[in-house]
Amino acid sequence: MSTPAEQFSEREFVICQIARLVEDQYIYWVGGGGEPLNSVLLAKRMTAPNLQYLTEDGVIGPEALVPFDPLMTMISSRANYRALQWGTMNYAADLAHLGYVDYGILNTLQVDRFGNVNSTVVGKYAGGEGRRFGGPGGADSIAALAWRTILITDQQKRKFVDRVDFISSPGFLDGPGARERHGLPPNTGPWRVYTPWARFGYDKNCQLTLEAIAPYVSVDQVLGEMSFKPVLAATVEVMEAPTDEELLILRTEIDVGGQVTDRGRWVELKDGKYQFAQQ
Amino acid sequence: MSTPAEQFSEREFVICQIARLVEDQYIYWVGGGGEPLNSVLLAKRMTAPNLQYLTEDGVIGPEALVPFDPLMTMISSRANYRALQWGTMNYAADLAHLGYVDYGILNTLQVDRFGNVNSTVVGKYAGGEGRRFGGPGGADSIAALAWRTILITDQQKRKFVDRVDFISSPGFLDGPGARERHGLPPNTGPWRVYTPWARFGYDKNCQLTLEAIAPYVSVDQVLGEMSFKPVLAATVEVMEAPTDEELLILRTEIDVGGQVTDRGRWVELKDGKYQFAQQ
Amino acid sequence: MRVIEEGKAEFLKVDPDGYRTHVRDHKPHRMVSKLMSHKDAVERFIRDGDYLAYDCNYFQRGPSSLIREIIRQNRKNLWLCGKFTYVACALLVEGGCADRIDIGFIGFGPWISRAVREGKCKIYEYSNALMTLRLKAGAMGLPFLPARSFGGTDGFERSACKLVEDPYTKQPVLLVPALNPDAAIIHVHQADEFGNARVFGTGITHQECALASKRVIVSAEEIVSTDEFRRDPARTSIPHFAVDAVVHAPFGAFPGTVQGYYASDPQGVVEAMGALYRGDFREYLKKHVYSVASHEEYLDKVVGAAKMIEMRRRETIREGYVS
Amino acid sequence: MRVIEEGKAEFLKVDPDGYRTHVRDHKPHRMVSKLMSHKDAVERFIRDGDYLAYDCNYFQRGPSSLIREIIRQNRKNLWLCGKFTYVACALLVEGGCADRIDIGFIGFGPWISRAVREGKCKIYEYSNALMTLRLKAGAMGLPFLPARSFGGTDGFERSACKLVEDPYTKQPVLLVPALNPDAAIIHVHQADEFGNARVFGTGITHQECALASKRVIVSAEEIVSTDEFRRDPARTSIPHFAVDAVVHAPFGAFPGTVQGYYASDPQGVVEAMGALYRGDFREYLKKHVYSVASHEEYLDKVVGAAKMIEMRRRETIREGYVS
Repeated sequence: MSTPAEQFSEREFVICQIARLVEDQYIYWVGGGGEPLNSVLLAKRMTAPNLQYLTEDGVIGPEALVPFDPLMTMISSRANYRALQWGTMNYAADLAHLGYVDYGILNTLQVDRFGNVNSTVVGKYAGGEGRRFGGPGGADSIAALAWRTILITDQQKRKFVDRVDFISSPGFLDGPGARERHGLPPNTGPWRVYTPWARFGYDKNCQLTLEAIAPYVSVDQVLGEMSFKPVLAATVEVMEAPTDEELLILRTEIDVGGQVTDRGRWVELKDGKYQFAQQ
Repeated sequence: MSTPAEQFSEREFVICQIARLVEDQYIYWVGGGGEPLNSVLLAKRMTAPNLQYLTEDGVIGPEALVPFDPLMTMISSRANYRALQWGTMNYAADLAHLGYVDYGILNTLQVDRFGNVNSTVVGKYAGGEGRRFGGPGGADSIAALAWRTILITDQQKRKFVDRVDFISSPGFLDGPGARERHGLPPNTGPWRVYTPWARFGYDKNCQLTLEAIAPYVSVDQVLGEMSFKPVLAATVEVMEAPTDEELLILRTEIDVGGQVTDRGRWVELKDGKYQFAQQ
Repeated sequence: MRVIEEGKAEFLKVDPDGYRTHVRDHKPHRMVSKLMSHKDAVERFIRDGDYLAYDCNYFQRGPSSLIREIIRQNRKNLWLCGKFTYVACALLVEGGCADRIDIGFIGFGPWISRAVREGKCKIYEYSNALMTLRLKAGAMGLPFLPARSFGGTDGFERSACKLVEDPYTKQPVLLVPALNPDAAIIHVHQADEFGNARVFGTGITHQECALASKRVIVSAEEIVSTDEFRRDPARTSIPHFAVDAVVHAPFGAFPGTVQGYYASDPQGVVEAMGALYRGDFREYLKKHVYSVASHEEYLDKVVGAAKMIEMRRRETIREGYVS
Repeated sequence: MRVIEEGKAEFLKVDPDGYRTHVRDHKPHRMVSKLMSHKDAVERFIRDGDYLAYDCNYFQRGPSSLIREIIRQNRKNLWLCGKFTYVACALLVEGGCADRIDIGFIGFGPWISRAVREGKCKIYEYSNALMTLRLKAGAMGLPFLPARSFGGTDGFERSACKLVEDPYTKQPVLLVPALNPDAAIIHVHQADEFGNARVFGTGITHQECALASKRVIVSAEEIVSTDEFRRDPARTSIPHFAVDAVVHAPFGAFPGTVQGYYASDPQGVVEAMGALYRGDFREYLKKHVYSVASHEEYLDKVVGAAKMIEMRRRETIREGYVS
């Protein structure tokens, strides 16, 4: 069952990578739905049955019944099923202030080298010239208060930029010490950034560092889809493909119907090498 | 039934006086137990069936089952029976901050001309020379946040003083404007002071004013039991004695066993005049 | 306590004393019946220019029927508390009712870029949790609360938050200004005629909204007796004295879900989200707001019995949603 | 934000960052069984010199059995959170365990005047609600909270409160420092082995105490399964990760009441209050603490089955005290 899969989508790849990081002894605050939730749900079924997560509506440690109806990722009976505790948004924020949130997992529209997240406006803010988005939502609290934040974005120049057009949720802001100067708790911040092609971390100077790539791309391909050059780790690893078991559970128990994963390009194993499938 | 009673205690007199002030459309925060609670319970049975009160433990609008076991005036099933809502102490304080508490009713150990209340130390604070008492408890919140505070004390020189030895809960502090200067909400403060012998109010200069006396004492007797001279109202009224009906309910339904009222001197009607009974 | 840095945005005046006075003079401390129709509640308690907070949203136990009634009555110049919301802000702005939003998160699309560009709508920047914290400050009768997020963001200067030096730790800490909306609309599972209300399951800020807002309309799936509340006082989410109007609104959250009572109507959700993404609400508003005179007519003519039955059938989980 | 005036009292250091680090490194985020005896719980989690908070009090759903165990184990130099309490502070001071009290309200009598005069006990002045607000600040991970009481009192200068100029209204407003006790003991109706806990009825600060304190011992009348909590998550008062030890303590509040479970023992209450008024706890401590080695032995030898049955019989009200 745990043999490497022969076919999977880029999204499935990311979810499986993150799920492999998730552990029983930590508490996660996940953005409702999408890759963040699917990652912890996959881990809960694979390796971390007692894993606890919370969402913005103050649900603590639910045993969610997936799939959900469209958008029903919070304040719904299936998402909040058999929780340990039901609270409210301020309660979730209290727990994050207190340091109970070990990891936050966030999907991002635009992210920069310091892990600053933009979900407000792409382009110029003033005069409404730019394209307006939804705002930080719960991401600001997660990015500010979780001990470690895992960010997810697409491997695209316009989404992975040197400086976001607008800091909606804080990464390292403009570098070491900046978070503390602005009242955010110390020793917090972005920890990993995942794209369908690569995994990044941060060095002690808060510089984005390419740590690993997907088996179906090269380092140059990754750098080609960034609008700045990250630090390169001494050795850039190659991440392992999803296993059949991971994909089976993901497809049959979690993302049934492919609401989350049925996007992005498909990858297939051909002549012993992973490559993008021809559409 | 509502004929004036021929015999009652000083405590019963005070409870009946305050009960007559209590109205359906107001919300009361009462110190747990004693005269404050008995006053609202009597009013609830006499004239204000829908009256709502709260106590420090965040109980809202209970239908208390009296009598209580000794000290069981809060966090007990009989005191909190059939409430509209159960909360906690911080919730009670929130409601008081918000201005929902129209009246607070407090028993006091020592009170002064500005309605400042001492429940901390009688005598000198420093070095523990004075006699130490329990502290403000919930009285500080009531005295600071209720719109109007009704104080109850004994008619004794040492309890009714010019300046309390220690301000545990704020009256008008040192006069007009002082509460606001110290961060307390405007237009709040002591409203009436009741003793077994008299009712006091405040003039616009926050000066204690003798408004009415009990039918069994004279103005001079009252002044004789104060360590300062209050302002005298243009006409000092004589308060009406408790009625048989009030006393029947008080004695049979509320203070059964006389835990609260079986103290103080007894008053009887003799030759058409109320006077202290000979013990 | 030094102010290090402060946001420059316009914000609803912080006035805890004024709110206290309102509570004393205008909140119904006495238990009086407040049952009334959607129409009467909105006519009496929602006014042009109000700062309006709605709890949850159009899809999740939100006061959707009251939002439709507000648009139907053509309120103007509302200032919205735009937290944790998908289409409600869009409906109110596109419906011509609102021109300012404090944003935590809103469902975006062409409508909002257009509204901002054309100056039809002013935006002030916060986060979901900061907006709920502002309401909590308002619900505690306090002028502000501290928080440890949002500092250093580009939203900060477009908010009314302040970064101050904490007099205890000497470290920088954020302050958010209390929010006491002029009006709030809240949808609940159960209420009595006096306004005592119960929400089952998780929530966003129903209790804070009710305690922080000057005028409060509660819409309820079920009207129950006060004895129900007295039987289980721990379940009371909102006390009657915070509430000005009680509206019986079965399926009031349509097309959304009321957890434990009925599931959402996916088709209805997709229809609203479609309008959001297209940036054209004319058809949606025509069909779901203007084509009917009342929520009752809406359920009868637009929603229909079959859909209501189906939504109830699809909500199979009851655990935790009863007293 | 100008500091107008500040209290001069010693206070437990305000350190939200330190508390966060403690939560990360020492609070059991994973669900692990924490069931243990009174003896083990106090040995492991209550230390000499701790700042100790106990919720409610010796007579009302308080952790009376844990208080007796702390005295039995002869802890020293505790700093007590003395809010809404009658005899617990007296027992701990007279038992030689505590020498500092932050006072909201304590049962007074000769003991406290003597303790202060002899320098056996230092006192700092607050009110009940200010102490619960300090715990709330600690439970929100914040350094302080504003309040609108206590200013102008003589307690103010003997507290660690500050009067500051509110940067929003420019009016004076009080700040209370957050309180994060080293240890808290809380008695509840039900808990599971992991520390998820339920309190029925009203309370003082059980949730705040649990979330604000570094080491938390929960004693419970009943140990129930985690499924019980998952069946009705709205009833969970305290989440497991805030709790370090779970002690099964039937009649743990004796001689006090646990609302809905058993009434108080008036004779036991009067016995303790008598010691308080006389100012002599030697007999009381001998009989109720030192004469036995454990709570189980206490129930068996000192309380006795007949009294336990009588206390249950006298508690006739069940409404609202079940899930």
